[in-house]
Amino acid sequence: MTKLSNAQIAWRAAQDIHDGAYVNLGIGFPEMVAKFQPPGRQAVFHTENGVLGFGEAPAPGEEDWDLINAGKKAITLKPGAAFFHHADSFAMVRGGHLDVAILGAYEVAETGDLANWSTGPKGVPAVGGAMDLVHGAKRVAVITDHVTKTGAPKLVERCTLPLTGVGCVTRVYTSLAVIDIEGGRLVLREKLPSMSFDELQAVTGAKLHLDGPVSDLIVPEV
Amino acid sequence: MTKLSNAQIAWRAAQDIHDGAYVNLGIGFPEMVAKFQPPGRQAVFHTENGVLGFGEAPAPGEEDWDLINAGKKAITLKPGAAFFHHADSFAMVRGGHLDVAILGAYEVAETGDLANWSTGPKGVPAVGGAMDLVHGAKRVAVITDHVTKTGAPKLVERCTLPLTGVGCVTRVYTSLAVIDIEGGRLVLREKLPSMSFDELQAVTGAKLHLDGPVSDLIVPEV
Amino acid sequence: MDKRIASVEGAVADIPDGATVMIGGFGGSGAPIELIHALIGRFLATGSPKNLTVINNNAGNGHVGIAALIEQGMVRKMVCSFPRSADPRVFTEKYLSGEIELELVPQGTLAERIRAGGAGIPAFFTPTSFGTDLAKGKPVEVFEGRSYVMERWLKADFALLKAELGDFYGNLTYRMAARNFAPIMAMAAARTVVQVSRAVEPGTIDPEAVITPGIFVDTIVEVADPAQEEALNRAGAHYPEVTA
Amino acid sequence: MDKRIASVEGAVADIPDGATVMIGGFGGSGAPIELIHALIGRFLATGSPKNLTVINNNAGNGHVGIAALIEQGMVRKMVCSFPRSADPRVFTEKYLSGEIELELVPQGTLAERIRAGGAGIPAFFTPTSFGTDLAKGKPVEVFEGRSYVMERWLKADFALLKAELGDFYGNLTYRMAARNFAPIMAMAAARTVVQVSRAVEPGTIDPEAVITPGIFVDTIVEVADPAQEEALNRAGAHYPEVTA
Repeated sequence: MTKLSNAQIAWRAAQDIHDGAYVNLGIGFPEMVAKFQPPGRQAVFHTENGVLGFGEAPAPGEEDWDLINAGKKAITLKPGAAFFHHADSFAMVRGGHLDVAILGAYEVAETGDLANWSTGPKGVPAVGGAMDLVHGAKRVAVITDHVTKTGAPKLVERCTLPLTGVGCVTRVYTSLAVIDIEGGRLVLREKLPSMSFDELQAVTGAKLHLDGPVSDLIVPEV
Repeated sequence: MTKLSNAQIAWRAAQDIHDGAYVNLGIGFPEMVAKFQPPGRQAVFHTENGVLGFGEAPAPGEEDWDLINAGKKAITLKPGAAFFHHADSFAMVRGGHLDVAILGAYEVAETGDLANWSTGPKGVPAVGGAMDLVHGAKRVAVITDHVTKTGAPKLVERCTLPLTGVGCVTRVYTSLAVIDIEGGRLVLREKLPSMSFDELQAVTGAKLHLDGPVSDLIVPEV
Repeated sequence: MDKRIASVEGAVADIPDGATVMIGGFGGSGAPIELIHALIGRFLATGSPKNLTVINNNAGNGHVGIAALIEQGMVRKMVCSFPRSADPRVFTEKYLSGEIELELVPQGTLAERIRAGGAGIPAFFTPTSFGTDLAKGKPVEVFEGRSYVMERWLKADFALLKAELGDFYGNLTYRMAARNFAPIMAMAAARTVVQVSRAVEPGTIDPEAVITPGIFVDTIVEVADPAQEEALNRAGAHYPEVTA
Repeated sequence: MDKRIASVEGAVADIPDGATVMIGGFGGSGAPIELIHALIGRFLATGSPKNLTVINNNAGNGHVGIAALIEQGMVRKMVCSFPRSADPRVFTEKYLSGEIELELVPQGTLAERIRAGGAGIPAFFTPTSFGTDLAKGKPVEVFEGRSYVMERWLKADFALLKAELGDFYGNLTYRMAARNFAPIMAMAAARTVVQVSRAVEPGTIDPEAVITPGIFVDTIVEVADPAQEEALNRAGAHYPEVTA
């Protein structure tokens, strides 16, 4: 079965970010979204450790390790950047000042619950800023493969893993579809044209609802 | 009966401020304390509206009205000054970072209760930062005439006027004496040598206790 | 991305009747006189906005700025810590006649409530005001043997602020003690409108020196050589001008 | 008034066994390596301090800084949000063997608890962690229909921080994202000790540019050309040095 690559999922998520939006991208895969801003649009990227308005990674050898993002990767500054301390940074997060936060997920429930920080009691637990981000940004979106590596659905009726937040996710961009979460239901907005509704439902762990037309999810090679 | 002038009360209070202390002086009479820092000692003065390390008033005509204190009087800066916003300013106050706050009083009770913001329900109430200061500074001291203009005691068993704070005052510098408040009792530390203990007790509205020697309150003409 | 607007009139055009408006400034330092007067100008021309709730440390001085706003009858309620000033007559008369409501808040609690509103903290505990009339009716809790009062966040529909430099993305610096409430009010309002003495290109302000990051700012309008409220009052100014 | 001390050894000499120590930095940016290593040096020479509770966003990386502190067995408990790093082995092994305790706190809650400690706010409500394992046992309250978790302030006996400029009164500036937790930790510790890359005369730092006012700082020590933890780790450094 054909599906979108991670880069293509990131590309699709980037199309919904408006010019001038304040955006926080989770560590790892979500960071890829920054590369796909549509021409003519410029988002302002926030990193929890206290920078607003940062740009791409510096060239190798040009890193300044006092200038990093939440993933501890070296970054650069764009004109109009600002530094601030951690309490101010999370005031931005918790206070609803970010337009969108994009995170990865282990599981997303039809209730909007998100599990993305812990796979269970084994090992060293680490949460970082995820629990703050899901309750702060005006819009909390998830990008993820539609199913796990073993083929199990990641969109489910109820999360089984430890929760990051309750009722916080409003849109999920997957390798197969774009799905809104509204009123405790998964509402299908876009799906790969090569796939039938029933095929998509079969790999989704909760009922998919329709509310208006479903568009084709068409993403360029990126 | 001889008594200390306001300037002399301020002088006495200033003797207890150590070098390098962070100090907030209430609007009006308490501001006078700044003039009497002993030679060789330099306190750092805080004003609630967001300045640390300010100095004397500028010469008339030299005022910059963006550089004022909590009493809205023009001030100047000393080297090493800093500006900050109101929430940070009251974090300094409430967080226990000031070494001493010196305020005026309508009444001080033997419990340490202070009434200094309202004389009752008439007129327009206004509180400013007094209620924050009395619960923040490491040491909250009052400077005041020993009695009201009509001769009534200002040191009392229980305040009758609306409270500024409960159990907050630890030392009172009056026109007649220096009195500590310890364990719900007024403990006399210094009194004018011209006055007997009984004479002082007669103009004090709560019992004066002794705990160690009472020194002579001797203040130069200032 | 460019948050500039050409005129103070445009900057205040959307404030509706009944809005809650935070206004920067402590006394005259930081008072956004031109924005306030533009709001009064709009009211004189259109009858709106009125029934405003205004949050400021004070309640106006003389007959300019917030005092003029009150004098025009545009303000239903003041939230402040110290509604007194060198010339507080405008507020005093309306307060004593029952035409304006007052919510009196200790200054540090006012600042912290505003910061909480901007930081997504709906309530917090403070020792300030415990045992006083201003704590009446508020929940009290004991932590480590000491009593604290629970206070709620304070938010606004609009903030009207004055800053020194503002870049087109809304990054701000202030001038000396005029900073006071502006950085926290910028956080706590749904829409933050700032008059800046100089609008500059992004990159002009050192990222280390930004006091209010642009994420908290919606609109900037350049007002070069802004009026200083204290100076206006010392010159006996009225807004609108009184003609003899 | 002059808060300078001559050596990092002197700066950390008073930290006792069992102390709670906030250490600035996020990953390697802002990590006060020289202060931490001076503390380890003292422990190696005297056996103290030990049984420390360390508050930092992370739990060390490689074998320098906080990781080295943990490796020496000086730390009883870590309070952090993300005890993972490029090379987290030192913490991981001690955690899994039960030799070190972990209090895991969401990053924004960690920051806000520290700020609350510095600001005299014993408790506050946050939406963060509501309904999750990290909220278990904590009071919950509903405000305007939304549920919030009550969190308590966090204070420390000492803060060890790194800054860029520091004047003799303790006014500080930072370098880029190395600012992170330092300004709030400076507020929340009974004694704040700061290594500065350059100690300057009062008046050198523009009062508008001061990030941490000196009231929050007790001791500064100049460490010119300080080590950067990330650079040390990329070079495979150990503290103390491993001799083959």
